[in-house]
Amino acid sequence: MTAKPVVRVQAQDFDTAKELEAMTKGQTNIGAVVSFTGLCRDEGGVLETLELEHYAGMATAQLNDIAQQACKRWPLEHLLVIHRYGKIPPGKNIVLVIATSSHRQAAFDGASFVMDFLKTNAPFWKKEHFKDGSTGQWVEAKDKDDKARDRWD
Amino acid sequence: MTAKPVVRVQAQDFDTAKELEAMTKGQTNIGAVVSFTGLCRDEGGVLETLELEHYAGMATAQLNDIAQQACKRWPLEHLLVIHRYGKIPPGKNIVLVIATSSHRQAAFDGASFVMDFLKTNAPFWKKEHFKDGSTGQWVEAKDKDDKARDRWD
Amino acid sequence: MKILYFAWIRERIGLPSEDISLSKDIETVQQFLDWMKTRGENFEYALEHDQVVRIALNQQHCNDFSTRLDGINEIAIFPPMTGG
Amino acid sequence: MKILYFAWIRERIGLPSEDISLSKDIETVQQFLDWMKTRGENFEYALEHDQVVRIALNQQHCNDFSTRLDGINEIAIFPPMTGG
Repeated sequence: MTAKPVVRVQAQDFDTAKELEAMTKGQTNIGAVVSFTGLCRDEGGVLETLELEHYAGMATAQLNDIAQQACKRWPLEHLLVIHRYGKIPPGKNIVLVIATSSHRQAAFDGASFVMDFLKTNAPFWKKEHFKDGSTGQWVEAKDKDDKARDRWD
Repeated sequence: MTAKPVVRVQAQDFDTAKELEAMTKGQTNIGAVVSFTGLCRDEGGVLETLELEHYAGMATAQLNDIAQQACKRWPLEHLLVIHRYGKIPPGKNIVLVIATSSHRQAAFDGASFVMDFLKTNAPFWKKEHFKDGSTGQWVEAKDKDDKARDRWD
Repeated sequence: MKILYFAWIRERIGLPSEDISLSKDIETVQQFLDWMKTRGENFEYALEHDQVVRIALNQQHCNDFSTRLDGINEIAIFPPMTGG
Repeated sequence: MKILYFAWIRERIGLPSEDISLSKDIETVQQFLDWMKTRGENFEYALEHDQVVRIALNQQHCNDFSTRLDGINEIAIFPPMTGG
């Protein structure tokens, strides 16, 4: 079974619960569903909002590419990837990945693989705006994110 | 942060979406939420129902033990484990694990670890009842489940 | 001693549980299993393959059958688990 | 050629995008970047650290700066990505 992944790049919020329901409702041959939701953290209360800049055309293309690679590597039934852009306050959703499969390890690995590649390869950039009104800081890329991606080689 | 895991062993169904919402609602410092839902497969349409036998006292104790190990190994904010017993028709929930953390890898690993240990160490046994009325077959344990557990050593 | 049986081991033995006073000669898990197999064809059949017999003592897995039964009041016998 | 800038590279250059006719002497990504740095202090500042400059050609990552620009009509310049 090769899933046809669904990718959405959008400003508006999503609802993890509803997306999960839509993906599994009425299905009787899915053994495993793994969802990953990435949320905006308040960084100990100091963050006012996180601004996500993106390269529109390429973002969708890259996420599709990553999702298709995941579908080639693991027997996934469904794969959904949603990534938001724009200003996101603490506690709100940034990214969602849902993978379903007959096999639990495929669902875990598929979702984890998408997140690791998305972090380093999808053209999004985070800027932090603080409550004290200080100018936003661009979030720096982390070496450990490169390592997380490279473990799939 | 050491999460105090929540474990439930129950006959009644659960709602992944509601459990996810309850775990994250109003929280502003969770970065990553991973959920795993295990569902009953219809095995190509032949399965009538899956019967889950369990050793009641030990099941709760074992799941608590596994969940506490996960909380020691990874910086989890919350960890929920629900495992059902009794007769479960295709498409219905069997097991749910939700792990939240500041870090995506901790949330993925925590949930995956719980599932791997639960498969081999929690006292549940599956018996398949088929639509043709044939006597149930006890599901056989798989070597690959032992291997999945042992990779965490 | 409370003895519990699960899954196909329960079905082969034909009982979910028993309350038994064990002889004082039975000091370890292995001695207990050896004695169980002498209790009749159903027990012999249920326990014929040592490698698929799992034991819990007081609701804790026991992987070493030389473990002594001191302080134990509940023994469970079951096949490899298949939950999740 | 459409040129796009993102995140702090965009801020340092002071423009989100440009439409430029590149000289025919500029045949590779490296030559393009070398030329860009000569366009003023803002470009020099934005592109000063080669190791944090990422390039996409026609919306595809380009990891080899010796890549030729034949057939390319969109070049994007940005720092390492931090989505997810």
